[in-house]
Parts: sequence; structure tokens; C-alpha cells
Amino acid sequence: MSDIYTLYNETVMDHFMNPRNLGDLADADGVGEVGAAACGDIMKISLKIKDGRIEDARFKTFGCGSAIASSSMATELIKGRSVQEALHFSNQDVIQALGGLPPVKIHCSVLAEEAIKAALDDYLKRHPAPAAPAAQPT
Amino acid sequence: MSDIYTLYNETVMDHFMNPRNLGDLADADGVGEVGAAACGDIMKISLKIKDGRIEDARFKTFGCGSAIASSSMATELIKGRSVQEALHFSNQDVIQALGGLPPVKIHCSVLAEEAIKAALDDYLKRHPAPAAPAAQPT
Amino acid sequence: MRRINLDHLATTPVLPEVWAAMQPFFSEAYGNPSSLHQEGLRAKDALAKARQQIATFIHAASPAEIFFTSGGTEAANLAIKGVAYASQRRGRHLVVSAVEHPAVLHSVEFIEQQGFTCTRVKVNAEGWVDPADVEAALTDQTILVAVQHVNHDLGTIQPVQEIGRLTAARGVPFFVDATASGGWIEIDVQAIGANLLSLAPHRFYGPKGVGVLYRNRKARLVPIQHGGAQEEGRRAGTENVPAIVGAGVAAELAGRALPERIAHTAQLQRRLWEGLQARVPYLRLSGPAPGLGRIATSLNVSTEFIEGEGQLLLCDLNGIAVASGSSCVSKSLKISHVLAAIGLDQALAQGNLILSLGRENTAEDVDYFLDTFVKIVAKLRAMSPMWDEFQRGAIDSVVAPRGSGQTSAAPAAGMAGTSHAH
Amino acid sequence: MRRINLDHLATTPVLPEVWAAMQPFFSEAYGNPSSLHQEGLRAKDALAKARQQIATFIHAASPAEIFFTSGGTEAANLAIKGVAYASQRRGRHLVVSAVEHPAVLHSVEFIEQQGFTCTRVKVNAEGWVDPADVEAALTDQTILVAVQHVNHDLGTIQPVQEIGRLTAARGVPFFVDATASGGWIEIDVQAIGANLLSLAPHRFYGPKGVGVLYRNRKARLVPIQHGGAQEEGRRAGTENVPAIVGAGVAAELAGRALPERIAHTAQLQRRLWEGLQARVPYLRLSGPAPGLGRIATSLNVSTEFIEGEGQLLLCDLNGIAVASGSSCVSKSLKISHVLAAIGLDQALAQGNLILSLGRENTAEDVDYFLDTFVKIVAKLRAMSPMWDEFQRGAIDSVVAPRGSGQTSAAPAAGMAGTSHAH
Ligand SMILES: Cc1ncc(COP(=O)(O)O)c(C=O)c1O
Ligand SMILES: Cc1ncc(COP(=O)(O)O)c(C=O)c1O
Repeated sequence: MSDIYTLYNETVMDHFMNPRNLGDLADADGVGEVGAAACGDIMKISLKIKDGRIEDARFKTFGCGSAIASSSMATELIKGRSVQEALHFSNQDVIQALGGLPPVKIHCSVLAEEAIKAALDDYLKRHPAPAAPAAQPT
Repeated sequence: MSDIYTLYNETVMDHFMNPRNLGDLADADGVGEVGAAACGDIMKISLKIKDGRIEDARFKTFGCGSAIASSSMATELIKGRSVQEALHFSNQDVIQALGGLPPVKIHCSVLAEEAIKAALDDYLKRHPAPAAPAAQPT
Repeated sequence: MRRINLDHLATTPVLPEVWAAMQPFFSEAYGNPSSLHQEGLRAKDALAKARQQIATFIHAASPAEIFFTSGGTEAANLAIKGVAYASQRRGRHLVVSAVEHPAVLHSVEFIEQQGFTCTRVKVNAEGWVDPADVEAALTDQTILVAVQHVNHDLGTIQPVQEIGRLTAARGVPFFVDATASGGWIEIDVQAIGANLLSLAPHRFYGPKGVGVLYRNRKARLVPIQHGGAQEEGRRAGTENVPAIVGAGVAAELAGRALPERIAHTAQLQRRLWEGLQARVPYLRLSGPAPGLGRIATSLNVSTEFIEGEGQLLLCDLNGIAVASGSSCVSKSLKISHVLAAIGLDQALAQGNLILSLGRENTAEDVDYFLDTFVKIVAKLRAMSPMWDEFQRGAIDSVVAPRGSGQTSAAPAAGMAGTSHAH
Repeated sequence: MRRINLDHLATTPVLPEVWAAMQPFFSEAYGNPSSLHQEGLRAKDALAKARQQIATFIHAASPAEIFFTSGGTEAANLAIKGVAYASQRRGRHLVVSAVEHPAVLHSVEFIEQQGFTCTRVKVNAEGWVDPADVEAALTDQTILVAVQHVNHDLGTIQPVQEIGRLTAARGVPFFVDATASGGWIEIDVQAIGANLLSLAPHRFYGPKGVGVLYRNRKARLVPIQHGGAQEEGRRAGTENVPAIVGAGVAAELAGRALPERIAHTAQLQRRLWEGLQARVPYLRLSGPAPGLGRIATSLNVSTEFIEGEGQLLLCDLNGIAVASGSSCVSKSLKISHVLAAIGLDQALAQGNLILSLGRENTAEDVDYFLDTFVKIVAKLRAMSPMWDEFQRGAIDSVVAPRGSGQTSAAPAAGMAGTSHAH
């Protein structure tokens, strides 16, 4: 890519062109979809969770290059984390792992965070008792 | 002058570079000086008049290229004319003989007309009776 | 990798003849046209020649009606503000179409802050301005009507001649922004009845850094860039001599080659449109179909279930330059106000792509684009949760509804800003 | 005929290195920096590089403080109007020097029509602005002070650093028009304390069609040319990419060569001034004598009893390019307002000549000019009725009065307009 001018840095371009974890999980334990086509971005993240740990993650995204790269990177980062850890997942993790995003594209990483949170919410709703006792009001 | 760009046409440039009738007449019959240094132009025209006819004319000018060319051309035009004819001399004669002047430089030709009129006035004041009986109020 | 330019609406390369004409004016004949010596007079002479070339190109009555600016944007600013300030004692009302370029619309917004008012005339679903709507918007206070020749995003040709007739009848000056048409459609200011008309030569193989404003005596105009007495006192600042020289030559070349350029791009446009229709399902054209209603160079298409920036990037990585009116592509993060004005569905607006052809494109370029684009659409749809839902019957298509599943249809107007693809 | 350029204040030729850098951006890398594909991204990259080169050249804290315009005139317009409109809620009063370029003064006149007020600070006989006068002009309503770095007609260096200190103390933004100094005197925006500063690269071997406005965070600025979101929303319109690239390279070269250029022209300036003093009687220098108070490139002289245009034309016909502030030379038929502001005698103002040196001038150029000029003065004086009257003792000299004969001395102020030689 030496003689090529890119809108995004090499890592972002790589995740856009070769997205990791693209697709759906047939037997997902949690699925989150955020955004709206009218706004230019929809992200859907599916999680496979076992023993409170994220075993697998997949994404589908309608959106610009940085939205695709952000969701690809987010699924990479989230795999292997515990649900507790994942609940603290931040868009900053995505930005940092991608080596930065243009200022006007920060919202893509926010969307990735929200998609993960939505998927975790879905999981927690479906599996209320064992996973999140501390999170319940006393 | 083929490869040379000029501010004025060839005739004007010629009269600017090689002015005709430059100088004073020691024994002038009429001298007119108009304009002011502060305005950028002073023209002085001296006439030698014999038997009601302009035998010789000289000019001196402080002013731009078109002022110099206008006075040079005016003296050329006026030579040989009768005083009566010369009283009808117009700046249009100068403009036409010069093949045109830029719009902002028309006033130079007006100054030339005024200088000639002033010189004729001077002549008529000095020789009131024979030359201009018709011009006197009845 | 060979590059294919399908983004001629953004800008064009300078032609060799244009370049050759400009070249001496950088170093050898570098004079300032205001100087009275050889260097200055030669530069002044060059400006006069370019002014004549432009006048001939647009059938102006006199080169004195041509003013050079720094670009199409400045020309539009000068037309709007220069006429408004000059005419404010007669009235303070303007009429413009809702689909003008931001150079016009933002100029109008600025003078609205200075106490002027403006009526924005709506367009139909193809982006077309109805002359009757313009007429209805006129008041006794109207000092200027501004309607573009061709819409920059859609390619819609506006009925400028009809509008010119009715503004002339009312004695209201008429400004035509011809930035998106100049060099690609015949422009005759007298036939149009335009009192002001703007051009951007970099859109027809001339250089950047120069624009043109035509203005005839029926429109009063004061300068908006103040300083020296250049351009007959209507535009101050040392002239960009090489660019102006280039503009003149580009106009002359465009004038001469116009029928050929139109025939060439019209043929490619047809091939492109037929290919897209045949090979990409759920794709919608915005603006009129190829033919008399649209410029022969461009197509504005929206591919359903995918977003525009991704399409643009993947085209680029495959050697093809294109543009998009999607919000992700714009600096303001809003979709093109033009797409909003025609009521395009919001999701379709996000899937927008603008393709614009030029003289150097070939049938092979078009075919290569089509082959590539089919793959890009497939790749992006495979990533798209909407496509998936559509396949499963959960949502319906807006472009070709099957009548099952809910659609996300919503007009784009709510999301738009006066952003623009070019 | 070999041409000698003694009119570097009007404009300069583009240097080969500048030219080489610009060249690819006309046809090969012709992209529009707003486009998101290769062509656009490459152009955007080129702009970023040029912005950095300019920032380095004037010691700006960040390239984000550099905005590209179409020229020095637009930069001055943007500084004056862009700050005025942005700050009108805080106040509506400006302070400018009386000897600013028309780009500044006419911008100020325009905004005065919009309800702003302006104090024009007088200058001394050398065209110098006293910082105390600027301070005295400040009010609670003052939103901008504008004083040029160097006067374009006289060469007077203004005390911008002192003014920068006092405006900073009062929290009033300070705009420095450095169009006549950029490339010929070290410019350090931070040392000056300028919040805004303008440059015209065509004055230091860069191209026409590009200007620079530096602006730091302490000055609010809204755009005055409306349209797209180019230049961070502060200047709409497709960027003149090749010219901007050229501006960057010209600045880099100028920064590197500055000490050498100053030493070279200072030496020639001294030779020229000594030659004129020795060989042309009744000639007056306006502005400070060569040395610390004036720029090292220019001399502004008035030759008594003859007019300026004739001098200019005869120089030109002998191969020498010069300028003049006389009224015959200006489009407005008024003498330079700068000559009026310093109270120069009207007849002397008409005999004005402005000589400006550059890197390609040689000692032989200066000597040839002197030889030629002596002949020109003799020729024009032989034509002049005033010279004749002076010889006859009817009038006296203003430059070197003998004490006999009346002088026509009258200050030029009555005759002046805001015209200008450059
Ligand atoms: C219709 C229209 N008007 C004005 C402009 C502004 O032109 P420029 O960016 O060349 O100044 C454009 C450019 O995209 C345009 O398409
Ligand atoms: C001091 C000063 N400011 C502004 C300008 C305007 O520059 P330009 O004509 O290059 O736009 C000039 C040009 O002569 C100048 O000398």
C-alpha cells in the first residue's frame, strides 16, 4: 500500500477490506443491533458466551469504512473476555486498537461499543440469574 | 515595435518618444499654459501668427505619455490653420489624429485644446482689432 | 494500476493544450496586469484574449461582460451578494431553487443575516424546478432569481430559458450557476436570458484557481472582494494570469469539441445505465433518466441495503474514482441537501453513488466498472444486516417492494444539511 | 533586449523549484482535495504539506492556523470582514493605519457601510505608525487592529512588535498585512504577537492565485466566501492545489535564502540610492533612508519637475520595469494615498517612481538603470515647462530650495484616492 493514499490508517483499511468475524452466529447467546440506516450506520453483534466468558463474536454492519473496521476490531477485542470485563468495554479500546480514527468518525467506535453493550444486555436478559447477581438492585 | 507591448497605440508612442515641435518660440505672438503640476499635467503652447494664420507652434509639457503626445500632435495639427479655424480646434481632432486614446486619457487631449485656446486668447488680447472683429460683442 | 475517472463532476485534469498556453505565464511572462511596463502589458493582453475566448464560448455580447474570479464558488458569491448589495434600495428579496449548490445557498443565508429575505423554490422528485413556482415566488421586492443550469448532484437540466423569459418580463435579474454544465452542454447566455452566469473551468479541463462570472448591463453589481481596481473595479486582487489564460483556452477547446464530447459521454452513459439496471438489483436512479432531461455525463444511483462510503472506497481500491452524496462522505456528516429536496428515502440516500463521465472514458472503463461494482455490491451486502433481514423477509425493499416485511422508508429531508458531494 | 526587473513589488516570476513542485498537480495529480479517492487524497496530502511549509516559514504554532485564499487581497478581506462579522456582538470598532493597502482600507470602508466604525491612525512624514497613536485609538468597542508589516509604496517597516504587545495587553486581535514584506524580512508571528497575518506568495517567487491568512485562536473568524466546507469551513471553494503547493515551496525556499536575499538586495539598494543622490539633482526619497527603518529591496523617489508615467514608459522602452505612484499611472487617476498620507508635495507625488530589487538583480542592472535614468530625466526635463521656469528662476525647487522664485509646494492630500501602485 506504499504508493496508495488512504482515507484511514493501515489498520483501519485492513479491517475494512478484510473484516474479521463477519457474519452471524446461529446459536448466539446475545445479539445487539444499534443505529439506523437513515443515519448511515447499523451494527449488529452476535455473541457466543460460555461460563460467563465470550467464546465467539460476529458482526454485520451497514455503514462506512470506519464503521465496518470498528465492528471488526470490536469483535476481535471482545473475544475471550468475561462478561464482566466486556461490560466495561469502551469505544476508546477500539480507537486505540485501530491506531486512531479521524475525528468525524469517532462515532463509529461509539456505535461498536453500543452494539456490544446491546448484545450483552440481550444475553443478561436471557440469562439473568447466574451471570450478573452483583448488577441486580439489592 | 512588433514584439513590444505598448500602453498606447503606435502613433501615440511615436509622438511620445519623438515629440514634434518641442520647445518655446522666442518671439511668440501668443502663449498659453494650462493645467497644474498637482494634477499631473501642465501644457504650454507657443504660437507664431502672421496674417491671421498660425505659422509655427511649439509645446512644452509636464505630464504623462499621452499628454506629451497630445500636445505634440496638437501643434502639428494647428500649424498652417487660420486663427478663425484654430478657434474651432477640438480635442476630438487630436484624438482622431492620434488614432485614439485610452478612455482615462481623454483629458490629455482636452488639455491640448485648452492650451491652444489659451494661446489664441493671449494672441487675441495682444492683437485685438484686426483678427477677431466678429468675436467682439456688438 | 490504471485509474478510471468516473468523478468528472469533482474536477478534471488540465488538457495539454491548456497547459501549453498557461506555461509561459509562470516565469517567462510573469507580469502583473496592473503594471504599465512590458511584463504587465503582456499579461494584460493575455487577460483580454481569455476574456474574449470566454465571451465567445457562452455567446456573451461583449468581453466586457466577463469577470474573472478565483473559482465557481467566488463567482456565485459575487453574483448573489454583489447584486444584493447593489440593489438593496430597490428591494431585499431573492428567489433561489432549493437544490442550488452551497456556494449559492450559503451566500443567501449570509445575506439573510444582513436583512435580506429569500424564497427557496421546491423541486419535483427528479430535482426539477417548475418555472411556475419561480413566477409565484416573485414579489415587487425581488431583486434576483438564481436557478442553476444543471444540478450538480442529480444531473437534472433546469428550465432556465423559461425562467429567463419570465424574469425578463418582470425586469428581475436572473443568475444561472452553470458550474455543473459548462463545457458539457451548450451555453448561450442570450438564448437563456441570463443576466449573470457562473462557470468553473476546472470542471471542463481548465485549471483550478479561476472562475468566471458573466454579467450584462441589466444586473447591477458591486464588488464583494475589496482592494485594487482590477476587473473594472468589480473584483480586487492581482489576477491569476496563468489560470485565466488556461480558462480561456479550455473554453475555446470545449466550445469546439462540445458536440463530440456530448455524443461520446451520452453513449457511455447509456451503456452504464443499462449495465447497472441489468446487473444490480435494488438500485434506484435519482434525477431524470438518460435523455433530454439530464446532462449526458452523470448518473446518480442509490444501491439499497448498503452504504455509499464503502462503495466509494472499494471502487477506489479497484482503480475507480467515484463520488457519493451519503452523509459519511460529507464533512458535515449530513446527506446531500439535494437528495433530501427530492424526498429520497433516507436509507437510499446513504447508499448513494455519483458517477460522472468525461472525454477520456471508454466503453471498457464502463464495463470494468460494472464488473467491479457487481462484486462490491455483493461484498457489502454480505456484510449488511439489512440485506440479511431483507433476504429473510423481515424487511421489504423500497426500490422494488415485494409487499412483505416492513420497509424502513422515510424521506431523507430530516437528516440533510447543505452539504454536497462536490 | 535584456529586461531588468526593478518592480519586484508588483510580482515576481515563479522559481524553477516552485514550478517543478507545482507541475504534477495540473494533469497527473489533478484531484479535488474534497474527493475521498486516490486523486483527492493525494491532493489533500499536498495541501497538508504546503500548510506545514507555510507554518514553519512564519513560525506559526500549528499548520491548523494557516488558511489558503486566492491572494493577498482575499486574505486581507477575510481578516478584516471575517473578524468583524465574528466579533460584532463584542464591539464594532476597528483601528487601522492610514497607509494600509486598499485591500484593507476598502474592506474597512465596506464594513463601515454595515454599521462598523473605524479609526485611521495617521503616520509621520516617513510613513511610520506611532504605537502610541494606535493605543490612543483603542476603545472598549475595538475588535481589531490592522497595521501592515511594511508599507507597499514606501518600504517603511512598521513597529508591529510594539503594537502586538499593546494589543495583546488589551486583548484586541491584531492583523498584520505582510504582503509587502513576506519573503524579504523575517516573519515570526509569535514574536510579532500577530493574531492574524497575510501573505501573497507571488511576491516572493511563488505563484499568483494563492494567498495565505494566518490566524490563531485569539481571533474569532467566520468565512466571507460561502459554500463548501473547505479550509476547515473558513474559506469555501475548490482549492487551487498547484498554486498552494507552489506557495509552500516558495515559502520554504524564501525561509532558507532569506539572509542571502536580504544581504544581496541591501547592497544593491545602497548602490542605487548612492547613484541617484550623486547623479540626479532635485530628487527626493520618500520613506526612511536605507538602513534599519526600511525594507532592503525598495526605494521610493520623486524627481522634481517631471511626471512619473513618462519616466516609467521611457524606462520600459529601455528595458527596465519600474512602478510609479503618480496619478497618471493609477486607474483612479489619483496619486497613491500613501504619498498623500505622508504629506508629500503634490508635484513631487506626480514625479514618483518606485524601484524594487530582487534576487536576480545585479550591480550591472543598477548601473545600467542609473545611466539610463539620468538620460530620461534630462529628456523629460527638456520637455517640461516647470524645469524651464525653474531654470529661469521663476519658480523654486521644493526638494532643494534656492530661496528665489515661488514654489508650487502643496501637500498632496487633497488630490489622493485610495489608489495604489501595486
Ligand atoms: C453547481 C455548482 N456551483 C458551484 C460550485 C463551486 O465551484 P468551486 O468548488 O469550483 O468553487 C460547484 C462545485 O462543485 C457546483 O457544482
Ligand atoms: C501591502 C499589500 N497588501 C495587499 C496586497 C494585495 O495583494 P494581491 O494583489 O496579491 O491580492 C498588496 C499588493 O500589492 C500589498 O502590497
